[in-house]
Amino acid sequence: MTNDEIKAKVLAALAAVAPELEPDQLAPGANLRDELDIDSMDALNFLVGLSKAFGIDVPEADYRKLSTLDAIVGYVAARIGKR
Amino acid sequence: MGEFVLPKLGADMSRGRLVEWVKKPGERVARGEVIAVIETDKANVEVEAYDSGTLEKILVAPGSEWLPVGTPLAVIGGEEVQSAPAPEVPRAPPTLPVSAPRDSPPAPAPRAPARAPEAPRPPVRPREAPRAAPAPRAAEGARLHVSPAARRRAQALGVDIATVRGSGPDGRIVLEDVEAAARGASLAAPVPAADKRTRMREAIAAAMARSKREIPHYYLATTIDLGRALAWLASYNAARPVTERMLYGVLLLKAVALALRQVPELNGFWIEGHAQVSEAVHLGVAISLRGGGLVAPALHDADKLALPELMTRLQDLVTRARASSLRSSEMTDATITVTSLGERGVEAVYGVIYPPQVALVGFGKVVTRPWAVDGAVRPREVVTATLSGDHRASDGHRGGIFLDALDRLLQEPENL
Amino acid sequence: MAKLTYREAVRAAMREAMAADPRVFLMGEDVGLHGGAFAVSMGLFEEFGPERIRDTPLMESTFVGAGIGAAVGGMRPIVEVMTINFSLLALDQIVNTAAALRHMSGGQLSVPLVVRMASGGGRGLAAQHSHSLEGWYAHVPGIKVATPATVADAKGLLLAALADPDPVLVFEHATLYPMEGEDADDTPMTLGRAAVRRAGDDVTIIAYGGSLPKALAAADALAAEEIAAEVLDLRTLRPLDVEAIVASVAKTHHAVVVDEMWRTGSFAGEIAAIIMERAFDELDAPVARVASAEVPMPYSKPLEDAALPSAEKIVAAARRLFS
Amino acid sequence: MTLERLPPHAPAIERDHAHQLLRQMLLIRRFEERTEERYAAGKIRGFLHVYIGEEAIAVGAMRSLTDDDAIVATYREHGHALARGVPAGALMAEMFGKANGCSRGRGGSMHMFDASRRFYGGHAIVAGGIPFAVGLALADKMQGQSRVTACFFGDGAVAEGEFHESMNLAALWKLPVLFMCENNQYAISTPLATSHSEPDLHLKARAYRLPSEAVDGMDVCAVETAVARAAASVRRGDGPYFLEFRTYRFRGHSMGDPQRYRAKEEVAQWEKRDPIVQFIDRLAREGLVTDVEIAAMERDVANEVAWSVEEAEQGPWEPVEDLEKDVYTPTDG
Repeated sequence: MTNDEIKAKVLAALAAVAPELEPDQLAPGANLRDELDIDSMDALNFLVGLSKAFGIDVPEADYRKLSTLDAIVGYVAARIGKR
Repeated sequence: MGEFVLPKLGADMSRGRLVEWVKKPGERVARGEVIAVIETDKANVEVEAYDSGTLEKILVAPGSEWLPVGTPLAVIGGEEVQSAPAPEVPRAPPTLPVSAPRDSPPAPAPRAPARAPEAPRPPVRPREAPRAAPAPRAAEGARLHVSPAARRRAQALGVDIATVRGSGPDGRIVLEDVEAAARGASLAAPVPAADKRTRMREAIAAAMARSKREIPHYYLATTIDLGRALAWLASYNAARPVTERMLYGVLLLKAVALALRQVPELNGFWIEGHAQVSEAVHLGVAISLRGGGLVAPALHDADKLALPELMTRLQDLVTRARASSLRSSEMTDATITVTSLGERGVEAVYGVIYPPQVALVGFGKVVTRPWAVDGAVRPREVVTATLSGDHRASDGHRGGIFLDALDRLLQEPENL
Repeated sequence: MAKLTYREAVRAAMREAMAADPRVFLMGEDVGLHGGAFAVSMGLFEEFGPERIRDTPLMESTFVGAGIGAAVGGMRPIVEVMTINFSLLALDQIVNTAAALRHMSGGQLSVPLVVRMASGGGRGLAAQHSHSLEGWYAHVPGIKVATPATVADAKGLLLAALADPDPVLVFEHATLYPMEGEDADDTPMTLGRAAVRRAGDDVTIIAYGGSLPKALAAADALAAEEIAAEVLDLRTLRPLDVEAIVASVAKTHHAVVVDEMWRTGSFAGEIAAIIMERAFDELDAPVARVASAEVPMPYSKPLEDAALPSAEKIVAAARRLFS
Repeated sequence: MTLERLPPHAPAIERDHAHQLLRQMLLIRRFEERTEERYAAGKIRGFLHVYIGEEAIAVGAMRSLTDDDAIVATYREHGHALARGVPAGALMAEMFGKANGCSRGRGGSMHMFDASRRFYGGHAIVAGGIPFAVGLALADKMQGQSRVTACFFGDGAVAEGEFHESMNLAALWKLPVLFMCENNQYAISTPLATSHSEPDLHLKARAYRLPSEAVDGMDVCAVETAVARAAASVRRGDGPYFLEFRTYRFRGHSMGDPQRYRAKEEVAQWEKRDPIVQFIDRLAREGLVTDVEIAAMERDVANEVAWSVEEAEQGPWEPVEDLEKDVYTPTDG
């Protein structure tokens, strides 16, 4: 899975919790929580989406690593790679 | 034979728009089943049927214009109307004590089972007469002819009397018109279309203005050590996949629900000058909507649900709230509201009570503070819990007992 | 329970009271051998003799006044005034003395007097024998006003009046005298309690005395139109059972007050005001009144019928509340 | 109206008895003079009808009645109440509207009651008390009591229907009533001759077959004797009796009466027959009273009146919460 493919799936999962998301306007390094008004429930739902899309389970300890789109793509890539 | 009318789904709802018919003409409808989706100023709501029978005729097509509360939407007929049992209805317990006065249940109550005792009341007169010849609506600015009983009931139910069409003599709005409007049944002039967000703002404005106008609020705050609760939750979540994890907010909700058992007068309504304590605990969870506004749908029987079940329900509720697909009963029968603004760094919330409820519990952000433990100052994770109470229904002393109970419950998360 | 007429029930109460208490006696015009203008005291003269069944000259003011004096003097007089219109000759004694004596003596004197009189129209007795003025008396603090509408009440309320330490006026609607009904049981009645004669959810018909049968007939007719009328019999106008009125209106949210008094200044107006004061928020429609036409009672039957409340008028008034 | 002399009437009288009559008349006179003064001072409200000039009737009549007899009076009843023995303090307090008044301040000057002394008011509807008295007598007769109900009323009442009805009923039923008409010549401003086709009022009772007499109401001894005779007849069971006392009120009908209806000379002429002055003259003539005794009596009466004013002044007001008390008889439960 390429990073772009990963990014597309991540954006899809994000869009599920933030429907008004316009991917083009989301800066890769922007803090998602602030940018998209994500709260803990959204975050959890997003992680559930990630889990379904990539078959990975994100432990609570890793939540703080997933602050930007870039960080998420990198984290997912690393997790997929590890398998 | 029954009319299915545009129901009143909240104290501040005066109109709605039909989004979708879930049931089709000819289909069986059981009381409590979702029959249609209605757009309100706040959300899209799945509306349940009040009568069992056959959906005989649809009177309003989806996508129609805004309709006043009470507008007939469909005809439900069939031999089993009213006499049919409602085994399909998942939850039977009425929201309010059965002994409540006849005209007690406010808007929050009209969930099918709770309505049952009132349902058999025979019509005072043939329905057709007033319906066939509705009187013209009072001219703009002219005094509405409203019977005193209707006026009082409208106030209790939060029905905007100006949107109710009178069926009484000379077009007077009578009790039945208001009651019909509350569950749905009259006509009114269309309200000019407005931006959805503006409409929601207006709806919130009406409810909150009424609250501040009528409710003598008192405010209490306490700081609760969440250390044990968060540690317990971390170990709980660590052992589970993301789909089974809980948010700490669930602990707060459960603790609130249980604390209410100790101070029941915070859980219920103030109607017509009297407090009505609710036996059931339906937590209205304030959910902010993306792009502004908020709804506070009910988590039914929160005191009786195990934490994982509560989490599932909360997740479902938030998701549906944000997808505008709440059910009518969820919109109307919360017995207290809980709001948390900690996500955005707020330390304490002094909330405005949602009438006719009598209390609101607020939580701020979990922060780490120096805390004296066993004589030594230690950093601890704490949260500020606040209570806004209706001083007509309870006193600060009782509110204090509630917050104290909340604190103690949160010190034993394993027992929640 | 035995059946008897309203007239017999009044007589039975007087007989029972006189047999039980030597202080009780009856006086009035033609109450003796003649047995009373409405034959209510028939037979009592033979039974109790002229000392206790006293024929008086025609002097309403003085024999009512003498009744007051006798009551203060330790007796339990029943004074029969032939008709309500004649009672106006005794209005001075009733209002200025009987009603006032206790208060103006600073509580030293009570007047245990019962004044009975035939009231109401419907019998072709025209403008000086037929009126309904009981509300005038009910206006006056210090006296009590009973308006029995059933056979049982004719007896029970009269006995209650005789047991009362204060002056009680009992208005016997003359059309009720031949009415048959169940005798009262032995439970003592209390003045000031209304009775629901028929239960219903949609409209309260408030009536008393001769209007009760009309109200019940109207309720029957309304039932056919799916209007469930509750019929409240006031039984006494003073003390008035305000709570019963409020409770019924709170249940039905509609009220029709039936009163044979002339509409202007009628007792029905008082009832309507009480409902306004005490149950305004319960109302779903204005209080309706069915009262007598504003005319001295005419003699001709069609005119008298038109002047008086009727079941049809009550039905129409109730119906108007809904349409 | 000219002064009409009735036959002189001077039976022998005991010294103590005479002093008691004199003292009572003086008490009524001084008490009422004080009420006029207190009325002017604004302490007494409403109407105030004084009895000054007519004292001989109440005093003489009460002397011939027993404690067991009943008294029914009119709105001009201060004298009757005092003569009956109602304490002056209770009467003055009643006029002040105080709770220690004989009617707890509910009645005032016109409605004085003392049930313990069988003093039944205080009736201010002219002739309204007469049927009431007939009823009291009826009760006595039916209960086999041999007592008298004495009913006082004025000449004005004789024009009322209730007077005639009551004469008729009392005579018809032979009731033990003693009708006592205090004919003071005026019904407020209307002179007797303008009110009555037959100004000889006692004759009216004859039409109802009542024994009746006219008595000099300015002569306390004449009143006493006549009432004793009449009461004895009534007590015997001979039925009602009618006495007409010819008298005169020296004051207006009530306070503030300009008295345009009568000449000052007429009043002055009657004042020469003041019942107190006349009685003192007679007693002095007969050596039954001395100036010193009269002075002592006056002093004693003045003290009693002063004390009554003190009681009235110091008396409590009925609490307003008790406004609606005593409309109905309290019952248990």
